[in-house]
Amino acid sequence: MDITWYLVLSAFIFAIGVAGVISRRNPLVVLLCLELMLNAGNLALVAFARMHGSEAGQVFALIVMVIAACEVVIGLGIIVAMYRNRLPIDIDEMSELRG
Amino acid sequence: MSATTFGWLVLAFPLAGTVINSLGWRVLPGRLPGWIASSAIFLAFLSSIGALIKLQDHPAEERHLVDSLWTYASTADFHVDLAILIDPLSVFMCLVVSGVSFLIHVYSVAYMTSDRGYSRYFAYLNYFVFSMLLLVLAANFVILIIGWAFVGAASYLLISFWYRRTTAVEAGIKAFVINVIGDVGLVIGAFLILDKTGSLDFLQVFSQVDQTFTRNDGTLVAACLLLLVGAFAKSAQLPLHTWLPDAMEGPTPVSALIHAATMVTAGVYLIARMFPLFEQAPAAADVGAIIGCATLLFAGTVALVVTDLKRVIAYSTISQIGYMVMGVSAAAYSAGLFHLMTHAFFKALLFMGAGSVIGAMAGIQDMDRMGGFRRAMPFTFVTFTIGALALAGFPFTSGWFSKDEIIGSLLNRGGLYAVLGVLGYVGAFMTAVYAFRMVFRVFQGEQAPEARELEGGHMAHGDPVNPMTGEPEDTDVGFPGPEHHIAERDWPMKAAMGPLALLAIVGGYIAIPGVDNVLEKFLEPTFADSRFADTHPSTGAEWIGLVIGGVISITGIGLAWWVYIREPGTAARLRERFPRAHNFLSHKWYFDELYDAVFVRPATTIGAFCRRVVEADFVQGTIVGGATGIVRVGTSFARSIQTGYLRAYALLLLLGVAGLTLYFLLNSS
Amino acid sequence: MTIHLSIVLFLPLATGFSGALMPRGTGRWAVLAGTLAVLAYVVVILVDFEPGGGLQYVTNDDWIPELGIHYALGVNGLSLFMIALTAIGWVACTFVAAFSELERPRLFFFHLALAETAVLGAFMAQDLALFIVFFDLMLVPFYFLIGGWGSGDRVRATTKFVIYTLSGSLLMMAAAIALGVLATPDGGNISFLLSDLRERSVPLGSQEWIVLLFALAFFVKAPLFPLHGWVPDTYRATSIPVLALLSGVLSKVGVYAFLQIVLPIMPDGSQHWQELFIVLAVFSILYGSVLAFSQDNIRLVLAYSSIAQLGFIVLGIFALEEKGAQGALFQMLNHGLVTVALFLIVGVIAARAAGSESLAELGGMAFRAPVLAALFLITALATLAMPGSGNFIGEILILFGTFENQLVYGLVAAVGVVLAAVYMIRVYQGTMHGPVGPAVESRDIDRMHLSALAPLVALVIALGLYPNFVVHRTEQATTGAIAGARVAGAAQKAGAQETAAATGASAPRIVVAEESR
Amino acid sequence: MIDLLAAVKAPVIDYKELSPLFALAGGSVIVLMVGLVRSFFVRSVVVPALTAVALLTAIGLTIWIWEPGNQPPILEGALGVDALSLGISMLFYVAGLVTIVLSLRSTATGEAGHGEYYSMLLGSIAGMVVLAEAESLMTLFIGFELLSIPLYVLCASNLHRRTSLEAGLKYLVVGSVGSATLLYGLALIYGATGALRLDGIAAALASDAVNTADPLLLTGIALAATGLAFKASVAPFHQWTPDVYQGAPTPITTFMAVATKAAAFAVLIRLFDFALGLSQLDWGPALAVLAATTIVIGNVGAIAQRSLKRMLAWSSVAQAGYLLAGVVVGTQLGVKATAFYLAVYLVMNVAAFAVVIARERVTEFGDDLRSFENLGQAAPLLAWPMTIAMLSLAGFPATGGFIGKFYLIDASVAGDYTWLGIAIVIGSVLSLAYYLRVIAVMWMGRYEVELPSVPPRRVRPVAGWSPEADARAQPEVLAVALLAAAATIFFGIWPDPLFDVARDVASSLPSLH
Repeated sequence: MDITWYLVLSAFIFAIGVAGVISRRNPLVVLLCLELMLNAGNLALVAFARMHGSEAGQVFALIVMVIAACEVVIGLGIIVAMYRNRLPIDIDEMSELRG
Repeated sequence: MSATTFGWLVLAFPLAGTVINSLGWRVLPGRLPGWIASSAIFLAFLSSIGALIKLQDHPAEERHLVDSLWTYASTADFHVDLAILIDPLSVFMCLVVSGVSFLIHVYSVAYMTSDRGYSRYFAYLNYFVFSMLLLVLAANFVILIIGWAFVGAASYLLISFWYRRTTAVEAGIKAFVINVIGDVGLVIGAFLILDKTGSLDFLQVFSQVDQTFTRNDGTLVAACLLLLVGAFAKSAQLPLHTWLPDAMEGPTPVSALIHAATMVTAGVYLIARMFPLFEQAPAAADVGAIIGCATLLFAGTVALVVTDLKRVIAYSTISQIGYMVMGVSAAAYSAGLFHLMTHAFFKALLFMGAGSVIGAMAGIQDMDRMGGFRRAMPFTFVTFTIGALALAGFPFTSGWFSKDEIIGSLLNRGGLYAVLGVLGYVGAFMTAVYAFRMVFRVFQGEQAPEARELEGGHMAHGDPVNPMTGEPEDTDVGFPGPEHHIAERDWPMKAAMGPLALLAIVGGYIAIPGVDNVLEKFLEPTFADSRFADTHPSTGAEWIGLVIGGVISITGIGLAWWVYIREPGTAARLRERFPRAHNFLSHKWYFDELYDAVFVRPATTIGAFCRRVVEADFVQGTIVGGATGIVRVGTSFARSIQTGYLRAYALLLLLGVAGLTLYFLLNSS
Repeated sequence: MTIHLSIVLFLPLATGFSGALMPRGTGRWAVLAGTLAVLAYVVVILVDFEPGGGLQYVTNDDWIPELGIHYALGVNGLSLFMIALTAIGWVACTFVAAFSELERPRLFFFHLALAETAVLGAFMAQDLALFIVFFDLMLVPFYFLIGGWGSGDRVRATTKFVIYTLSGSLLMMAAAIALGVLATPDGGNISFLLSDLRERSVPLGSQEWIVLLFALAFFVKAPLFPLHGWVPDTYRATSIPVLALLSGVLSKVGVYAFLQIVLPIMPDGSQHWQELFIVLAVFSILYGSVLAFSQDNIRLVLAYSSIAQLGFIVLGIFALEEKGAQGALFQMLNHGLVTVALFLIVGVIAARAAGSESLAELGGMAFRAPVLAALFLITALATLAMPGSGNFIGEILILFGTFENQLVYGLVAAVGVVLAAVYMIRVYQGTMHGPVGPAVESRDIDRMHLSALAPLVALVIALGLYPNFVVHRTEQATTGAIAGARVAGAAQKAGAQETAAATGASAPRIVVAEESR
Repeated sequence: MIDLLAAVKAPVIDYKELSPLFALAGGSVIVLMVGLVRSFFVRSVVVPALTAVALLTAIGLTIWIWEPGNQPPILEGALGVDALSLGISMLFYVAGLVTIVLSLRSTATGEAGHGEYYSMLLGSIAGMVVLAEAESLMTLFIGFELLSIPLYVLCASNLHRRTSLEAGLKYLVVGSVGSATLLYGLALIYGATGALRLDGIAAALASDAVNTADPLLLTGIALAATGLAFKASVAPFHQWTPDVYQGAPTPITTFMAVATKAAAFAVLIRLFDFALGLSQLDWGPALAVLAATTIVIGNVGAIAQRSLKRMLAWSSVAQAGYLLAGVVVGTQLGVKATAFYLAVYLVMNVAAFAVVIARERVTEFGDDLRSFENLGQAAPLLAWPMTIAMLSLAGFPATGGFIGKFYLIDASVAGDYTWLGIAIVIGSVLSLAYYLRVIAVMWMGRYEVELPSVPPRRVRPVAGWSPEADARAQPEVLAVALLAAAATIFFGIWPDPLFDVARDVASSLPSLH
């Protein structure tokens, strides 16, 4: 069967994630958008696995989910630490390092 | 000992004198340095006599002895030995140089007594004599150029001997630079000769000239002209004469020795030495003759108006050398050299006289302030007058014979040379006039205050100033005489001037037409294969020439007498009458101004331009500044995109992705 | 006896290290002793060296086989006197420095020693990469010496100096690597050994830009117009003993490399740029001279004068004619000696004028300092190539060599000789003659400087008396060095289409010249 | 039951080849556990010691299983344990050891908890090893994340320093974007070639089944390249580098600077020169342009920095550009040059960072240039390593940096990328401006650095050290600095040992010419 539409969809999801990362200032939302981007990759993987009829891609997708979870955890941890330090929960505020 | 050994000795003694005096400047007491130097030169003189005797032992055709110490430099076709050439010409020059130098050394022993740089002075003087002898003894072009440059350096050192006088310093650098110009001319000329003949040794080159070059061959003419550049720079011929009058900044004995008797005649020697080349390139020779003639007229006119005593003599030197150059260029070699010798005698004598007058005037050289020194210093008066007579070519003085021999042989060759000869007579007339202008204005006429007081004996002196600029003298370094004194009372002065006065008269009797011609016979081997070896004016013709010359000089002297003694106001009236002409002459035909405008100013302007514009704006501004500027821009760009905003980073990252992807897709399809 | 160049090469470094570890006061003497030992060893080499013996005392081991870099040292006619110059210059300057007050002396003398090793290495290296190693290594100690012990705006000056020089020499490194790669025959191993590179030939097209990059590096170092932007600042900021070495010895490394490396390996490329380089050289002569006599600071006068002098040397090299190359090499030695002497003298003068080096404030020193004046006079006259000095022989050979094929440029260059007279005499008079300058409290040269300068001046005089000592020992090397380029030139005259053939022909020719030594 | 088990076809597991990984993984677990012990001694001494033991074990095992030449992948083609991966893993281990030593007195360890800190370190190293050994896209991604995630934490481990947290967050977000991109790229490649194993991809490209101009493949390559380039901080994906390097605790910065880059280049080599080697003509020029851009951007960026850490960060960007040149040419020589330079790069950077740590712990200026003024007199033993490091980074002879650059230029010229060689040269010239400045500040007395002066930021000495205390109070840092500097000089004069390793490394990719 043709997988083009799956790819288009995954591309869309990826793009949405990108747009979110670029446009949103709330770290939590940014983390969500990162999830979107990763899962776009997952979708593509699964689709291709289906196309090639090999399960390797699906295994890959499973692993990626785990990894994505880890990333989010770390992100949340850092955000908590920021909160503890009375730092504003705003990505644009975190721009002391520059130049 | 062989002749060449004597030749080396001739060089060795003055060099030794130099070394002793320069190393012993702290220890040698009183006049000792002077006597060391003088004896060194005297020994050199004896050695030259030795060389002369030994040389005469050889058969005439073998009187070209070359001896080499070691290979100086040798690579490819460039091979030079440290070698000297002993032949009649070089021996003759050695005799004249060392002889006159000796007398002048003796004179200096007294003249420079008051100077603080006593032993430095004699070190320089010996060094000069050494260099001059090296020049005349050189057996190849490179050694010649070395000697050539050495005398230039020596004259530089002696001109700016009183080195705290700004005038002396300026004169020094002027002389040095013009001499270097001459050196460069020689070097290039030497190259052309080496390139064609493949050798730098005189004898080899001369032997090949006729095979290598056709008559008036372009390269050869060019080479000869370049040699002339060197000769003219040294001998202060047009247009490279401007340094000589300024060179009078040096102590008077120096003017006597270097800038009258010896160094300035090096050009004459060079032309004589290179005669085979010039005879193969007559075009160049004619240029030489014409410029010589032009110079003698030009210098004569200037000498008529200049009021600085030493400068008058300087211009007369320029003019007399004009005669010699004219003579040797016209193949009258022995005549030219004869005049070189006699001129050395009477010109040295004149300078010595001038020196003692200047001593009396405590450094003042302006004739307008002199007068009536006849009774104050009779000896100087007598000897100076003798010198003037010889210079004027008064009958039966040395100058009479030598000058008219040149003119005679010029007339004899006819054509262009005849014209030059006639002009020579014009020059002779002017010579007579300015010679006695000096005598009358310095020794006759109403007495200058100095003269009057000095007759009474001693006269004290105020604080000394430089007569040229009026700036106070630096008594540390010394300057011509801290106070007025009658120099001639110091015996070495008499001892030097006496013999020269004698020579100025009898020096001419070695070549009296029809009677004898010792000099020409002696020089004969050198100029044996000259084309004009046997073209001589008949004795009769020569005597006619001598008579004409005598008449001219007497009328000239008479004119001078009329202008300065009989009708004292005449000179002033003439000045009022022709102010332009007078200005033109008294500004020495504006040569200095011309060179200043043509060379000096532009050079300095270019220098300033390069410093301000090229260095600052191009090298530093454009190259350095441009590079750093570009980097600065890059830096500020890199920092400006480094905003610290996370989202901006993500954006750029994704833009990068897009760009990369785009490239791949476009590139592949 | 067998002579090991490695000993000469690393002796200074060793003494430098030991000196750095010694107690404070004594380090300098160790280094000074080291330089003296080197000088002694070099004298032995000079005596033992066989004229026309080609490359001698060869050491050749693999250093980095992976990159084809060898630790190859050797002395031939070209490097012999450059090494001598280095040894002499370092002895003189170390001596002067050792007697002067310095802060952090051990560090200073360590760098000085390191620098000597680097320079010696550059002159001895018989492997292109090794040469580059030493060529760049030189910069490190000099960066510290200028920046650490200089005066005024020293840090900017030294940074500028290093960046200028390194941007040249790094480009040269790229070019050298390209040369090595291109010269490597298929299946052959890359090698930077000069002898290998001479045998292997490189296509003309590549030769051209490679030569250009090499020239860039060497012209910056020399320096030649317009690559001399670093000169004024650096000369102003550097302390005298260091400056003497910088100007006297370092400036020769580049031009030396033309003869030792560029011309033999890339004859056609060099021939291709001959015209351009000659023009640059001539322009530098005039430009340097003109600026030299429009400067007020003595150092800068000498700085620009050495631009002019180096112009002469480059001119001689690229006349591509025996006399010219011979003269250039000889002139390197002469100019090195007189420059070292001159800068030491400048130091003495400044010490007698409250540190002032401006001609306006100086003058009239000669009376109270006659010995100083005499030394200065002799060196100054030698510098302006006064006949009777070695410089004259060098310059006359250069000019003669240039006249042979490039008469016009030669004549223009001859103007430079006159200008040299102007600016040198100007400096001499400005300091020694004329009315006493405001800043001057003149006393004569002290014993220490005298004992440093007298030998140098004596050497200058000696070279004037017997230049053939040098010429004889170097003749064959220089002839061999330019042989290839001359053949190339002839071939080019014969016709462009044969040039390729000539490349083939020229390479063996040089090899012959090499072996025949 | 039995036959059921027998029915399960488990892959062959080559424990020998995996042993270093086990050492690391095990080590990290043990360290984590021991870190729970309350005693300060145990936490601050035993834990680091155990970490070091784990790393040393890994080193030993690596040497044990060292085998040059082409090795067949293990675990069904998941990991390729060959000289390339092993050789570069060595760099990770060394970097790890160095980081341990440098961290001993760091406040970060305490704040993050010793056990966590060090086990994260080991975990990250394990990730690097996996990444270097990755023979399949899947392991590649796992390694990539296993390397990154602990680093995110470690960057933020100075929990009370705002900048540290900022660094962590930035690294995390931008990093995740990068890994997402990488993942998408890998997916596309997988889709285009139908293989996850690199050798499979290579085979597919070799066969006519896949045409190399397939947009799917090319987009995939582009995205994957981005992801890896990001980790190697290649422009224009470099922007996180300065901020993160400056914000993170300096020992971690050191670790990232040397180890992460090595890992990234290991995988770049494997992916591009091995898997995609055939389409080198397609991606070669693009990467070359990236390399050139990186060289320029990195150097000009570094010129205007006062903060040493930031300056070194920018310079590491530039160095990434140099290294990339070795990958671009896609030849044995290139691989060798890259591997060699990675090793040299490690020692010279370690030397520099060690000195920075020693200074920032005792001065109130932190890592600002000002805290290095007159270090030459104050503490020559610190000044010399810094000087040597700077000279080596600038590529002066008699240092490893010179040989490394020589090698890289050699490679690029030999690979017909002469202009890239020239770019390296120009980059080095630019770099002089800031490397020499550091030396000048240390040795040449007070002088005004013409730089945009930042508002004078008084920072608390990082380790809470008293300003009186000086380098001698932290001998281990000094020792690291001196050792690294010595190594820099040593490799500059006697590089042959490294060359042998580099040769082995390259030998594991025989497909290259």
